[in-house]
Amino acid sequence: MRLPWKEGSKVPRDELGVLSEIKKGYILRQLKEGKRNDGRELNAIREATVQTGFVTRAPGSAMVQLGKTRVLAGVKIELGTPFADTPNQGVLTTNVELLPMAFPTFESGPPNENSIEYARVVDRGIRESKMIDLKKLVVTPGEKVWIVFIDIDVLDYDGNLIDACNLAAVSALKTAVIPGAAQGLEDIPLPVTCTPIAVTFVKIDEFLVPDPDLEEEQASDGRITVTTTEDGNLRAMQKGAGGAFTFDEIREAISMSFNLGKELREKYFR
Amino acid sequence: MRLPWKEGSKVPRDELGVLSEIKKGYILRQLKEGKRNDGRELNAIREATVQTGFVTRAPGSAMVQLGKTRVLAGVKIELGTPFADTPNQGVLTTNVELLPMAFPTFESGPPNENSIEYARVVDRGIRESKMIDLKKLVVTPGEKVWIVFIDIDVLDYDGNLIDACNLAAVSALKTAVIPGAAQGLEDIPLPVTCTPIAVTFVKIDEFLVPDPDLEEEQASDGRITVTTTEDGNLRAMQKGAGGAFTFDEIREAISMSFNLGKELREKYFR
Amino acid sequence: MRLPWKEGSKVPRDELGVLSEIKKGYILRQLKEGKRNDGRELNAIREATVQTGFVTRAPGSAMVQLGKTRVLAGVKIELGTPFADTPNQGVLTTNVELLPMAFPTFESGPPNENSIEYARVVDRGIRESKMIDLKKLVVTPGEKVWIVFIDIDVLDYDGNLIDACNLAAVSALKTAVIPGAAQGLEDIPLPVTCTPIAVTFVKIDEFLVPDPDLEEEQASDGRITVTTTEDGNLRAMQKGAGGAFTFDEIREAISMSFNLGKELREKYFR
Amino acid sequence: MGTESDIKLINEDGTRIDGRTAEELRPIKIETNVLNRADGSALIEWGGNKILAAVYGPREAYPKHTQDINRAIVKCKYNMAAFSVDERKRPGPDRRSIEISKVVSEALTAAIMVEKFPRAQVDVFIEVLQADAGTRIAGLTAASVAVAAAGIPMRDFVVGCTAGKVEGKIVLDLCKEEDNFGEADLPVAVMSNSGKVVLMQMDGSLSLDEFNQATEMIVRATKVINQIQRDALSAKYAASMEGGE
Amino acid sequence: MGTESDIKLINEDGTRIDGRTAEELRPIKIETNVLNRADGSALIEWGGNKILAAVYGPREAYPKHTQDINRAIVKCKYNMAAFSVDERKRPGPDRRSIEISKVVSEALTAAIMVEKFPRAQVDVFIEVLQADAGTRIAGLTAASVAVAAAGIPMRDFVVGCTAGKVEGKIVLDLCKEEDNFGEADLPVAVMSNSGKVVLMQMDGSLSLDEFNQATEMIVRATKVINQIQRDALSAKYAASMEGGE
Amino acid sequence: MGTESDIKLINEDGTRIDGRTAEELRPIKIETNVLNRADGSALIEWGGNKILAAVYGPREAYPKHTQDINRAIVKCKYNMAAFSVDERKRPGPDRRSIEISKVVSEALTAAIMVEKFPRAQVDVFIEVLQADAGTRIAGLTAASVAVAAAGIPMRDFVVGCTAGKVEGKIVLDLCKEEDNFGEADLPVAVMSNSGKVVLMQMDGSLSLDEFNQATEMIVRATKVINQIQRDALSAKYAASMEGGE
Repeated sequence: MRLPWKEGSKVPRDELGVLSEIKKGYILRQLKEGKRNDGRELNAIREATVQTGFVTRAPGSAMVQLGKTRVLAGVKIELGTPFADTPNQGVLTTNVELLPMAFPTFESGPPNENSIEYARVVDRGIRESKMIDLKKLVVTPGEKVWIVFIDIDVLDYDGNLIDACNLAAVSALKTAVIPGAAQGLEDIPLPVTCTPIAVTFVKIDEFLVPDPDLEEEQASDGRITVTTTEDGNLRAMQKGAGGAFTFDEIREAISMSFNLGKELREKYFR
Repeated sequence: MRLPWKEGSKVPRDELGVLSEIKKGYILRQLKEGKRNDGRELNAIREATVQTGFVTRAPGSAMVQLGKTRVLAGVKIELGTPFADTPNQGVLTTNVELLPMAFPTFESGPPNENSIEYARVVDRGIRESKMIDLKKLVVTPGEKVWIVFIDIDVLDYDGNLIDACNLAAVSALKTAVIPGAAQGLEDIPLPVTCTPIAVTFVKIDEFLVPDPDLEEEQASDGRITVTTTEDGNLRAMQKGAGGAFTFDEIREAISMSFNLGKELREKYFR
Repeated sequence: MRLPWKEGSKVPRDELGVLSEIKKGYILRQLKEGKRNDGRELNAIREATVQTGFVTRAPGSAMVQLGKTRVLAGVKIELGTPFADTPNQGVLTTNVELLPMAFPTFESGPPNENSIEYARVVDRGIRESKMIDLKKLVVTPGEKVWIVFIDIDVLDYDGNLIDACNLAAVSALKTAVIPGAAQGLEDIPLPVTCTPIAVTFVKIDEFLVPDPDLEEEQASDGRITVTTTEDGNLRAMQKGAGGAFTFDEIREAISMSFNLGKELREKYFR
Repeated sequence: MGTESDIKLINEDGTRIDGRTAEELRPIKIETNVLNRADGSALIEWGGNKILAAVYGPREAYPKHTQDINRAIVKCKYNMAAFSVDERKRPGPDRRSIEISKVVSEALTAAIMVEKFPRAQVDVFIEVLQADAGTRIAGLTAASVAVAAAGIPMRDFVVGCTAGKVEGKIVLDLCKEEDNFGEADLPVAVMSNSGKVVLMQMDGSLSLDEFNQATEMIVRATKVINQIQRDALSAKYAASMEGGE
Repeated sequence: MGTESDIKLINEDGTRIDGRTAEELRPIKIETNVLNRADGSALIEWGGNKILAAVYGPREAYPKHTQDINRAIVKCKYNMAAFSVDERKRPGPDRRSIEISKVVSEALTAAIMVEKFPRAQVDVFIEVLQADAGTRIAGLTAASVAVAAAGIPMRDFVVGCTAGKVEGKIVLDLCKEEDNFGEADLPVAVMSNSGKVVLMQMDGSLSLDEFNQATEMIVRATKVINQIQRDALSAKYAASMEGGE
Repeated sequence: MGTESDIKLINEDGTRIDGRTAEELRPIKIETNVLNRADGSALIEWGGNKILAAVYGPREAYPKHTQDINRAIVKCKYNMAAFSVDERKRPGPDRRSIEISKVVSEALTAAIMVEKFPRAQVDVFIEVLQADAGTRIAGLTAASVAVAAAGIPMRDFVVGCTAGKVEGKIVLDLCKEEDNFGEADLPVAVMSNSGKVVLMQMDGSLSLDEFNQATEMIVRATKVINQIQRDALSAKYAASMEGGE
């Protein structure tokens, strides 16, 4: 039957689509010539823009565009009860929503394994770097602390969500203000100690490249994320998405991650 | 294969079924001759019966039959905590259950968009008319208030659930008693101030008719509900179910709704 | 198309599979010759092993193998709030998880009607026999009581889960210790008063046999479980799984259940 | 079973808390086809219970993978209305409702001639509008009438009753207080002609003698209740539900 | 509607709490195709609201049993970002969002030429990034632009506005305080050419005269807003979203 | 990582809280085919961990739309028994379990010859019966044995170990206290022959030097653990699970 709308456009489930062999071949040939799929240099990351304060009424927010990927992080800071085993610390939670507007096959519904993984990797980078001094978020020990909610809306998907989400979350946190005044306290900046930067690589054939776009993700065999802080320490790592890495490749990724982290910090967090 | 049970009787999902073109034609011809699908006058609503006190052990209840549509509203009144932003008010909640016994394609499960819409329209009529004086439901300000649960079971579906649910809920509330005695207080009637009546219309071709039966709903293009109180005010309105109305049609619906509301109040709430 | 993996091995849903007529005939012929499907005597139950303390760090646990069926019960005992209507009693909950590793068609997910039924039958046997003296689980009346969680993992399924789960739960409870020391109280054995034993029968043609294996369950028409205590009382019964029993058959099951209960108590709970 | 209480459940003259004798049923009334849309329906009032049962089918089983090529499947959903019990019940199935739905489905499967309807399903919905002890048995008893009213061939009526032990005495058809504070509860449903048991659950404490005494009472009671079922079906023009008050 | 408050919403000179006159709209700005992946998209800023609408389709309706052989189905999901409101909103649809998704889907269905796309579906996603009263109308107004930007044929633009009653006075385009403490709220959306109403909800208290007064204001406002929609679409090279600040 | 505590994790003589040296593994024991029904299974005891892994497949992938025409999909479900941890865990997957299931699935996908089984799926179930730090690695190590025991062709064993930083010192195979109060945690799994990394996660704080030191320890440990895997598989008549105590 001839349909007035294009066939093959039906809504698939559970998959991000499959790249044609021709496109895969193109990506690989480009790499062999020292160029990325979109023309940039082998080890370059895409142009990013960071617009903090987009959600003017939230205590902190940042719209990040990384190539054609776009995410919006919003920070809410509310009073609540500490966890029983950490009565002298505030609470931090990170959530990523893969909005269905961001990609044809993203569906509405509760977080799936992808959004949970992305949120947890971003969360670990922020938590393990002790970027937020949770001890300073205590109002009444054991009873009342500030809870920092980081919620990240993925609006447009063209690869490398982890880095985009991390950059947005860190940017939002660095500009966030604890809304104490509404509680008879003072409005004070969220106590931030450092700037964790996540850099994600994929492996395509023998090439290890940072900040993949969607087609590169589809063409790749294995992903690795390395989150570093300016003191020269690794704070979180995550191998994902199938494939296998040699330890040399991992060390190469770590080394590149330190460099790119420095570059990003200088560019966005002066 | 020949099946011993009639084919075409399989359980469809997500739809109320489709009316044949022949039946649609019949309904329209009837309207043009000044008659409704079931023979009544153009602007008449179906015969209704209201039996309050059906659930003898609930603080309030009403079984309503509207044509062949039947619903049962039950009211429970329990002590609980007020909402933080309204410490000096009781709480009101309205829930509609489209029981699978009511129609071949209704399914068990959590409320769907239809039952949620119906419940919210009924709730708004009751809430916005201030039918229940929520301030009189406070036992200890900020701490203990009466919570009024209105639960409506849809038992038999032949069109116009909103009006049937509204009539049942209002009837149940008007006979409800706050069970204070069980708490060492007094049993007192629920403080009721007025009688909001919802009247729903559908548009079939150029005709705007109240209280549609199921076949009329299926033949229609657009639905509008108008809830009024005896003081001559609109309290809730809802356009639903596709289609489009002119403002003249809406004003016609409003005008009829005031009249039919008066008629119903005189008939059932003397 | 020829597939490299065997066809017919696809994952069915919602069913435990269907037994061939040939196998059914075999089982019945065996019964007529006084033998069970696996060769044992008509009224014999399968060999069981009970290994308490398998989960060394839980207050109580027992791994039970009954034929090729295997379940692991773990008991957790935690401080919590009593139910409002039983302020002077501890709390008992029983949960059965049909792990997907136990059978090809078991699925991950929330408890289904089977696991809920099994858990509730086991729970009733334990609860109604007053095996655990819930009144001795009160720390502060109305405020703080011990909550006993019985969780049973079904690891390997070859029929008769109810009896295996009951045996594991009872074994775990009888060795359980209330971890009072961690709360500044004393570690004391869980106060246990008796030993409820569930015995389950299925009806195959005119035969009523205890402890069915999976093929016997599939060949059967009707299941009945009888839980007894050593004082000669019935504590819980459950007819399940279709079919119909005469009262004489039920009395036969009761009588056998008393005998087999005694046998099991002597074997495992000296 | 067995929550302790100071309430005296058996009076000195041997009568029960609601004045009944040990083997006396509460009043029972059944009306058929009280609903328009369902293929068959029945409203049962049994003591303070008010329960609707409605049937759809046989119709093609859906989703397809649930179809049985040899017989119809019977799917019962037992549900309590939010307002049916003292404290408002949150809508949606709880573990108790799921178990009851299962055993009631199994009981009806035994009675319906499911082999006549391969690949089909029969849906039975039981809605407890007001609860007063014994709802599963009352609901099943009504459901059997609704199945018959839908014209679905059955081997036999399914009819049930509960017995129990209260202050050491075996009594028929427990009321709410007896159910809450008694020592044993034994709901049983049988097929009316064969007398075979299609539903039985028990909890509490019963000796074998007590069990026999209880089941004899139940058997006698089911004959009475079955007659009420048959009368309800033969009443040609069933009164409307309001008449059921 | 109608939570009481000590806040004075209408000043002595007749202006409103945010300085507007009774029939004055808040500032509105629409940008199209702000997203790369969606078939069409629009960002609307309306007062303090910031709302994204994105459209995919027409594409084959899925799952198959939802397909309509005569027309496309329009599925709208309205969602509020967790950070869009004062108190963090838990992710996932609540009853309010589900109702709004339904009435917005119905409004767009009336405007889109669904009969041209049998068996297809059009997905419309509305994400409220910052909420400031009137989000359903602002979202629907943006969604209509996004549908047009996706090249999906429409009979008409859908364009809406809210009016309400505040301290006894009918005013246009309620702001947050007016929405919280006012006496009536009337969101309406019409088709831009025919003027027919495709969405209307109302709550609070309005006489028929007040209703007429309110709808006249709304009709005038929709003409202004529709021009903003048209301008947004004709701007060939829409600025990037950052430019939207 | 890094909850502060007064507990001293490294003794003055350099030994750890449980008496081990920095590069000493806890005792590890693996038994294969401990379950009857699964196509392959293994029970691993590693320190205080007791973890079952079971495998079904390859079998036709279901639902059909998940089938990959070029290869089998590997679906792992990692689950903690309610009684496996100090405080009773509510049944059902939490976010941590979902993430672990994902990375373990991906690790096994790299090792299994998935290209031999188009349209199929391999199901791997990991049930933590008793948890004592390092459950994901222990579970994956057992799962690899279970896959082999099921006769599913693999390129290589998958074998893993954890290293971490405790009071400034790099140590192998963290125990529970070290996991709770240490400064870094680095679980790694490799393919036994190629040595390539198929799972790696890290959190806490590590310099590049410390990372190198940790991974060298892990590589050495995986050789030991892989031998235990191989021995478990070659033991023809595995003792029954009770023998595993």
